[in-house]
Amino acid sequence: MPDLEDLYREIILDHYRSPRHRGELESPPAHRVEGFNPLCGDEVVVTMVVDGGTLQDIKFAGTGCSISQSSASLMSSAVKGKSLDDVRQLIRTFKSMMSIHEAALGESGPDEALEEAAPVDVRTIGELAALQGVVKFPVRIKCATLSWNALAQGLDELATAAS
Amino acid sequence: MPDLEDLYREIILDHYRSPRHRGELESPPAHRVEGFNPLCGDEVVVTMVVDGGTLQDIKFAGTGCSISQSSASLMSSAVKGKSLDDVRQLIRTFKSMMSIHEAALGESGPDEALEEAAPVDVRTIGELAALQGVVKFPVRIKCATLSWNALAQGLDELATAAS
Amino acid sequence: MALDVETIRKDFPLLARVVNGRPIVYLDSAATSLQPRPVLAAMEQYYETTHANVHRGVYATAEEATQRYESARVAAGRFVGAPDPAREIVFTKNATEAINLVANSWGRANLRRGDVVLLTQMEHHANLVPWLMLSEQLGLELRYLEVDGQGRLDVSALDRKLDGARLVAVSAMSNVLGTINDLRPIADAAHAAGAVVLADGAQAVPHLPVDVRALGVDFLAYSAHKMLGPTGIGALWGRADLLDAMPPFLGGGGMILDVRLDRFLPAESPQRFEAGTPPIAEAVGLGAAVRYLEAVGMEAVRAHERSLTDYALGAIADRLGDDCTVFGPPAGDDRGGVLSLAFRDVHPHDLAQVLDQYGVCVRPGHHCAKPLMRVLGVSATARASVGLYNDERDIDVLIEGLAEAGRLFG
Amino acid sequence: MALDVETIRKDFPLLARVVNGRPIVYLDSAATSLQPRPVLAAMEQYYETTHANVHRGVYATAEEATQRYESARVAAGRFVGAPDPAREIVFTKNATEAINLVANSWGRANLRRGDVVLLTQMEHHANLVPWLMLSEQLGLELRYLEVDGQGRLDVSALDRKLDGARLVAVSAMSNVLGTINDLRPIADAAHAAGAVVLADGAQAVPHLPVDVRALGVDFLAYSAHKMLGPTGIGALWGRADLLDAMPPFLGGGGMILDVRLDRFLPAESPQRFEAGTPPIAEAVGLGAAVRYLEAVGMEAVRAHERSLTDYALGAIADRLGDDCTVFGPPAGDDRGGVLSLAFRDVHPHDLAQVLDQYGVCVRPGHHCAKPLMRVLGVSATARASVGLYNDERDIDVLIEGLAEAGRLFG
Ligand SMILES: Cc1ncc(COP(=O)(O)O)c(C=O)c1O
Ligand SMILES: Cc1ncc(COP(=O)(O)O)c(C=O)c1O
Repeated sequence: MPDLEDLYREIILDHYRSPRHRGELESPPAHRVEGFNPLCGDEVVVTMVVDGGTLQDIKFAGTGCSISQSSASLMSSAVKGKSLDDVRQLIRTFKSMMSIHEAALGESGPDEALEEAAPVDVRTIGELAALQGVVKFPVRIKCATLSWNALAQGLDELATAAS
Repeated sequence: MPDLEDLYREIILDHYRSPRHRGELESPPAHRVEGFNPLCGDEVVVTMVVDGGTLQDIKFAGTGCSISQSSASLMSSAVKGKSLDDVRQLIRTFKSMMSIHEAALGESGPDEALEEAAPVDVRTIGELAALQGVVKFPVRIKCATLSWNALAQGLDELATAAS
Repeated sequence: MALDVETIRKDFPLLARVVNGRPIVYLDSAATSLQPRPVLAAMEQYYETTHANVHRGVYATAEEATQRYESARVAAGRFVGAPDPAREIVFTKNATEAINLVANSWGRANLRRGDVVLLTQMEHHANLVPWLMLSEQLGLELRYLEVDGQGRLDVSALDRKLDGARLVAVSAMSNVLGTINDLRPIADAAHAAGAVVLADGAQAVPHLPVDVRALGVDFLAYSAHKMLGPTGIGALWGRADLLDAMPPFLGGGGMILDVRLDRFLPAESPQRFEAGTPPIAEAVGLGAAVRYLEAVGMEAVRAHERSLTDYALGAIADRLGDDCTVFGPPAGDDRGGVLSLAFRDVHPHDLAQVLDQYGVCVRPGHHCAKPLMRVLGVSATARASVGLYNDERDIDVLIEGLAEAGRLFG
Repeated sequence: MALDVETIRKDFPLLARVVNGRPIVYLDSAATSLQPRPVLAAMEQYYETTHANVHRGVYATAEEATQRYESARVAAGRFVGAPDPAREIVFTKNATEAINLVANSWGRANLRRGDVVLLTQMEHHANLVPWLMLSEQLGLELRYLEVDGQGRLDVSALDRKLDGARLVAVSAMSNVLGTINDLRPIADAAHAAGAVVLADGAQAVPHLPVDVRALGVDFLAYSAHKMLGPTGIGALWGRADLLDAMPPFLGGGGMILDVRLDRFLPAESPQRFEAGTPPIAEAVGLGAAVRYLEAVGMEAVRAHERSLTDYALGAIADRLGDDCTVFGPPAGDDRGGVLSLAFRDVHPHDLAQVLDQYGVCVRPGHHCAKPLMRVLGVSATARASVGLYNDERDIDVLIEGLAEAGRLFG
């Protein structure tokens, strides 16, 4: 059984206690997306401003556990000001780090699943690496990905609206 | 486990091979009732003429196993020409003989059930006593009661129509 | 007649489990109960010696299987005081299907545009979503009894809300607050107003003596897996005259008298509502669970769980003070053993995660009662709920774990 | 790779049973199969070590239970060649519910007054009554493919009958005739005509290699209890894009994203279709049944059952001659191991009763296929059906018992 310290790293507790980019941007002009974790009732609201191919600003609101809140805080810090290409790349990297277990929920246990996973180069993701331990707690993965899914949905919606 | 001879008494096989009162009375004037055994697909058609408080005539048709056919034949022989009061009394007696087991299907086994049953005076029912063994084969009870239920339903319908 | 919890615990194999190096402390019986050996043995013995499809075979095992299935029906009915169990119990896959059955069958046959269905703010989604779905189709007016500051139903507006109501659907015990609702006066008022009453008994039937005649309701839904029985089976008790007048719900084998290519004739109730091969082994398990609970005695179960609830409410207040809030009524006759907790501002998910390290099984989340969460002003709670196999040590470990969560997230 | 029936028989505890002084001869697998020890052990071990409600807990056993439940979903999908099992398998209580789900959810969303649904005369009530019920509500036109003199589907009028059809619902294998229908051309023609295809796999999935892509169908329904698994669980496989577009069926916990007092938001498929606590232990059992069948190999199962069917058809003709009629196609690739018998004019009930004295389990009746009975011109048949655990001795005892019935009713 994995240790609690794998889950609650210091960086996570720090972002949980002092979340960055918390709040809501005025919408419009900001684009607003709501996400639900139907399993536990957590809700997240992500507001974002995209301009000239860049994610100019982002904030998150809503309620959630230390994992969902710190993940949203870490996400906002990581993506704000980045080009949309970089943001999408980061979403992919993060989701693949998190989906390790989900994908393998098939017949094998978590440990096997971890071994099979395509390695994520943690040096490319900075502080986000602190969330790596979450994959050892499969039910918490949905907490960690909640805000990321909302961000991805928002970018998709904006792309569709623009096209 | 009860013996097959308890079920297939000679009288039963005789009424099965040479059914009495088989056929359909013209309807109208006869009253016609269909019965189904949903579990096995057996169908019975009972046609009857009631006049002056007496069951003047009765015939049965349809398809069924030796138990349902012989029971219909035995029934027709037993009730034809009887007063409605006597017919109803006979239906009650027969059904109580048959419901011994059904009623006790609760938690106790068939043997217990038999012991608990209110005794039916077999001398009052003549040849019908041959069907007594059916209660030891609970799934066959529905075969034996199929035509009786149709008869009872017919009498009820006639009574309602008359009132 | 007190209940001997030490002896009872030995019947539950899962209590021998060790989690994170600690003996398991199972406090999630409101979600699902554990199963005692006699229930598992009854199902295993059924599969090993008797299994056959029911109702259609004449051979020995088919007849025995039918008898065991039907005798489980009688046991399931007797357990809730059904006047005529053999006719009045419909087996479903869970309590949720039982409520959906009433909504679809009774509801479509009896409700019209504008009719009022009265629910409460404390209902489980199982007793909300079927009515929301039906309302989308028929255009009903859904009204709600409110929940007061102590977690009790506010019945002061009952008569007004019953005006125009055709159905009242209300939980006999809340799965979040532990509130045991006093259904009799609600049912009486509903009947006086011409409404039919469905009780969601998913939480009450496993933990309290329940008698449908005493409650005065018309339908009662419950699940086996919350009352020491297996997953995969629930029951609907319904008044015979109501069931007899209801159209079928699901179509298929076993629920018909005759089928032609252009029409069919449904069978009598309860067969009419049981399409396809039923949960036979599960019925056998439910029957064994009923016998187990009857042997312990539901009065004794309630007394034990009540004293445990009293102990927990007291100990939490003593040892954790203002750090911990328990939603729902104070200790008392109308307080069941469900403890929905808030601990400072630590999120329930995090609480449950820390408690898991102590082997303690509690459930974080909205407990399928999102509207009630909004009333309580929280998005989730951590819920500890007791069963007849819990004892005071379990509560002590719970409190120990909560204190540790406080240190970690302090 | 032949199947070692002697070894397999040892895995099935019920085969040790003695009935009327004779070892049981179980020939009723079309009604329900027996369960091997590994299936029973998997469920027992689940209850004893892991049981918890799924999807909502963070503690260890809840997580394990969720994982075991979801991995059973993957196994159930893989077994029928589902391209994306985790998304495309909905657990139901039985095959019947799976078909009702399609009728109620897909049907109500996609069918309008006058739309044609094409069925066949050989369907089980499970694949008739849901469409009759839906038709009563929506006013559909139900058409039927006919059954020819050899018990095969007459597809000569297929294109004409497909005109205007929105749905084709057809059995992959008849539970009365043993006919294995060639679904691919039917599905291709249906798709060309713009119809969606549902296959009733209740009989095919347990006895043949089944691959939804090879069959070319859009939905497939089946039951665990006919494929060595437990009662209380079935599965619907559906094409992901169809499932994603379908409205919910039953309402309750687990199938929502959000619930408010005046509306709700459904979850994604497959959760959207699984309201309430699912059959968790049953899913574990189904997963174990799939593993058992995969280990034996479905090709080997089919080969064994086919050779047993060939033997039975030959031996019945040899030893009973004209006294005994077996309905359905002659021995061959499209002939499954279901033998519906008529023996002189002895009623099937009486045949089965006599056979019971020999320990032989066969089923008399209409087999939930009353329209087909009318086509065959009988009110019932006595049906003997084989499973992977049967051998030629079982057939010999069957024939011995039939001959005795001939003497008794001669
Ligand atoms: C062809 C066919 N379809 C459907 C069913 C229904 O299966 P279940 O009773 O498990 O729902 C059966 C079995 O009874 C069957 O043989
Ligand atoms: C009050 C209440 N109603 C209904 C249900 C639904 O029960 P099930 O999930 O067994 O259908 C539950 C349990 O989840 C409950 O607590």
